[in-house]
Amino acid sequence: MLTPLILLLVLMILGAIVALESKDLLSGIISLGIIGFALTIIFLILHAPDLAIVQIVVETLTLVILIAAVLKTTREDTTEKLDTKKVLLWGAGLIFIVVFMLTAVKALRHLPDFGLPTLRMARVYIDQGFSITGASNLVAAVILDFRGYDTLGEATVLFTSVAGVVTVLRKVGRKKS
Amino acid sequence: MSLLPLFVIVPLGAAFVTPIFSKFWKGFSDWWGNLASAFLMVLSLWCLRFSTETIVYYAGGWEPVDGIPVGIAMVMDGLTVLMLIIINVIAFLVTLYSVNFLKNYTDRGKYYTLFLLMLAGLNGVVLSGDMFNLFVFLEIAAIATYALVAFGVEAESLEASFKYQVLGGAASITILLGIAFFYHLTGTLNMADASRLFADMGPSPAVIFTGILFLVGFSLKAGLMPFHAWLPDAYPSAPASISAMLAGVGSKVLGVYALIRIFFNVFGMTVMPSLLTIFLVLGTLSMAVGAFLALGQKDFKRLLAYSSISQIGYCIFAFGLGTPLGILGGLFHLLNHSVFKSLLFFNSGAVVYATGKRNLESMGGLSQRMPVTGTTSLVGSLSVSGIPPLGGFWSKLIIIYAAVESGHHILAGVAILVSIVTLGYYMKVQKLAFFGPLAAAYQKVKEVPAFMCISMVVLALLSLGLGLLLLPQLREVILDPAVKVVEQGMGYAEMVLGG
Amino acid sequence: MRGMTLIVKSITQLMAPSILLLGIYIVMHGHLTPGGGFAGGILIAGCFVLIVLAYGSEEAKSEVRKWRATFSESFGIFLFWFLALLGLIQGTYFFYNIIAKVNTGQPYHLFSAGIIPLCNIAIGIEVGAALFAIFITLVVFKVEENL
Amino acid sequence: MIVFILAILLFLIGLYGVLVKRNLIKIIIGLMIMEYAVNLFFTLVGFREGGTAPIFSEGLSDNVFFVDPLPQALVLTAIVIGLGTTALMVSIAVRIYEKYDTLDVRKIRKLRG
Repeated sequence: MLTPLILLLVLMILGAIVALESKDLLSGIISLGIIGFALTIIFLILHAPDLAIVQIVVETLTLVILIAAVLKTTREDTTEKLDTKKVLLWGAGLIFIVVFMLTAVKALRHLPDFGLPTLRMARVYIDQGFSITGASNLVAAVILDFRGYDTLGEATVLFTSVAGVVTVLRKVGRKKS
Repeated sequence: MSLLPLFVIVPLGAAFVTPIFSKFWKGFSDWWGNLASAFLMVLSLWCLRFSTETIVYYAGGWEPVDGIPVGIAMVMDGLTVLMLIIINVIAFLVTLYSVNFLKNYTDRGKYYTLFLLMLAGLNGVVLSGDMFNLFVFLEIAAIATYALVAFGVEAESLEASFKYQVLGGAASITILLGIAFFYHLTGTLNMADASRLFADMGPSPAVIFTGILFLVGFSLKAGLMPFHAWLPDAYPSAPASISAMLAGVGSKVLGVYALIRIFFNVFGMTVMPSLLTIFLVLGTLSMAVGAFLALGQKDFKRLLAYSSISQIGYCIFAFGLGTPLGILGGLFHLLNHSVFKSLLFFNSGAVVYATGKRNLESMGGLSQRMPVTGTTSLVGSLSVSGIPPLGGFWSKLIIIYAAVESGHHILAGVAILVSIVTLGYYMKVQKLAFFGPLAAAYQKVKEVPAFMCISMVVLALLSLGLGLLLLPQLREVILDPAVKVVEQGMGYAEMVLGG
Repeated sequence: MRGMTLIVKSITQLMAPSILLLGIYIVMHGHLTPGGGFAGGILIAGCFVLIVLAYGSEEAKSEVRKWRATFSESFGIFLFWFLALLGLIQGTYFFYNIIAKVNTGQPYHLFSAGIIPLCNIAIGIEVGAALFAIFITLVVFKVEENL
Repeated sequence: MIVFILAILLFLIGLYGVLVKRNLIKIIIGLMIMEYAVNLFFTLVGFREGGTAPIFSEGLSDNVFFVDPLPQALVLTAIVIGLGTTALMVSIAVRIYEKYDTLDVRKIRKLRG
């Protein structure tokens, strides 16, 4: 159980590095797909089938959108030269990552370990969710009944982003006076 | 109390139908947007009746089970009422201003759709008593703002919008990681419930790490000094009405309000003792550096953007003092800043509308041709620089007095110095743009249309009269309940959950 | 964007209806099995995206199609908003599951769980139309060399 | 513990992409990696050792227990929100390319500072 999880996570990390470092944007995007699909399998391992379904369709659509964008623009990554400023930036970044990691590890030590979460709000959902709402899929019960207000917000986010995309892709925004 | 969800339902519903109707009827979105925001303004003023109470509304009727909240709580207390009034009054004036201002832009329907969504997001954030719900509404407001910043779809507004999105997106994801830690730590998402748990937990490394994630995320949204990179680009590139909304309301609700609510009411001072110092440092830094960067600007709106950083610094600085007087000063300055900064952005929009220019050095003597804009901008400038008896003077006085009282003499000195610098650069604006000889190119410039003038005049009158809020009768209703909410800290849990 | 080869077109003809059907099934059974409005809606959008990709974007350029997507999107989310409002109109709470409180329906059956399946359908319409709208606006958009 | 740390490492790699990369599409990829990492972290938080998927079915034995459904619901929301942000960012990037004819951040600077 833990071993495949770690293997997939390592795959995701490698995929992330390839996605960010490849010179061809298209192969970068394909590597991003690796992360997304690996995430789908992880969701399945973690017993989250709802998430797996959503993740796999969202991932596919995101890839289509990203590829369409790259085909419309350019495939080449911008070239970067190594100079002193860059080395300094790298050094600072490395220090930041180490510090962040150490703080996170220290924080995680004081948190419940993997697989043993504290249930407080969720206790009610698991114990009574089915009998109160009548939905056998508890995730559906949570998103559309207990936390339906959030889901309205979520649908609104999508509506907003469509309105945004349509707005941004108008040919003329400001009339020349 | 079915009043609370109306603040979200009304703008959402109005936004959803706008794209359909504005296709068939060109002028529909104008009056529809104004109608919705006017209704919300009246509703928010009506809520003043309840400002001393704490009203909790559980969406879906999910009352707490065994004292543990299971649904999403909407909470309205004194602080929320104050923020609701700020949001909805400014929003109404912005929609009024937009009626004429949008003449230069295409596609009003989309503008009003996005604006109403942003309004719904901001109201939702303020009313939310649940961490994840706050995040969702924050995202609605943020995404609508990204699109509105790029509304002109010109090269520079697109660039500013992208920059804003990258930093805003990173901030959102950091906040989401913070929520994941928060949930892992407490097992709940309800703020009041979590607050109760944090009180027992004490300052463990896990709590501090969660706090840092929230601090970084919300400071990015507020545009505080080390995290301000997006702000001086986004404000000038947006249409002036949106800059006014963003500077006057957006960054305050998404940044400052969320910071206050989470750190004072949820984490509480006992858990994060060094927090006040962090607030003081961030505040002083933003205050001083923002003002000095503003001094060198030639672009009217860019100058206002840096000035915004500086003024938000004042607010955070005041909260960092931690004394009741400091909190009063901070909240009062928040209110004042919303009014005069929106006014000044409206003025800049009027100048751009009339002349098409933003560069201060190419202007001159505009007061002669645009008396309303000139006079109101003078009022706004004097208020922001803290000249008595305008609103800005009183809030700065309280902040400086509170700093002296709590023994931060050097920082009080810095605040006074920054105030003088502020006066300096606003006088520069007045001199370059509105006084002096009228440039030959502007002989034919006309005063802006009626609706723009009305909203500017209303804001100018407000900034003249805001000092009156310190009168005991008014203070009891508007400012004191809000101060009490911040001051009580973790008493918030009892107020919301009872017992 | 031009259409693809005959092989792709024929396979699309075979696949598209079944994808659409799967999407509708997932939307309808969201409260019983994994899935729901979001997953199903994206699948429905995916079906239309597939058709546009296979047959070329000339088809998608028509204003009517764009308007239809915008309209269904607004309609779907308005429906969801209205379902949320029902409780308030009835005098109870915002987002109150008015049907489930009266009659939960038979567990494990399609008609159960009150307004949850209705919400799923509304979300399905909204999400499907929204993603299709995003896709066609991006596809129709042409980068112009204007420098 | 180790899985949490790996998820946070993934988050940091995404952050590195956002801060260091100079290409608009690469920056978007970086943000998406951060997004994935947080979604993953959240789901890991909700996992319970030995639990099954939170779906009731007829004939479910009594000693079965579920993983936490709440983080799953939240991640579902977060995934959709991420899709919305990505779509908007991509369209702005396409538009910027049209205006500036490049995706290089260093060449896209009409704004000072």
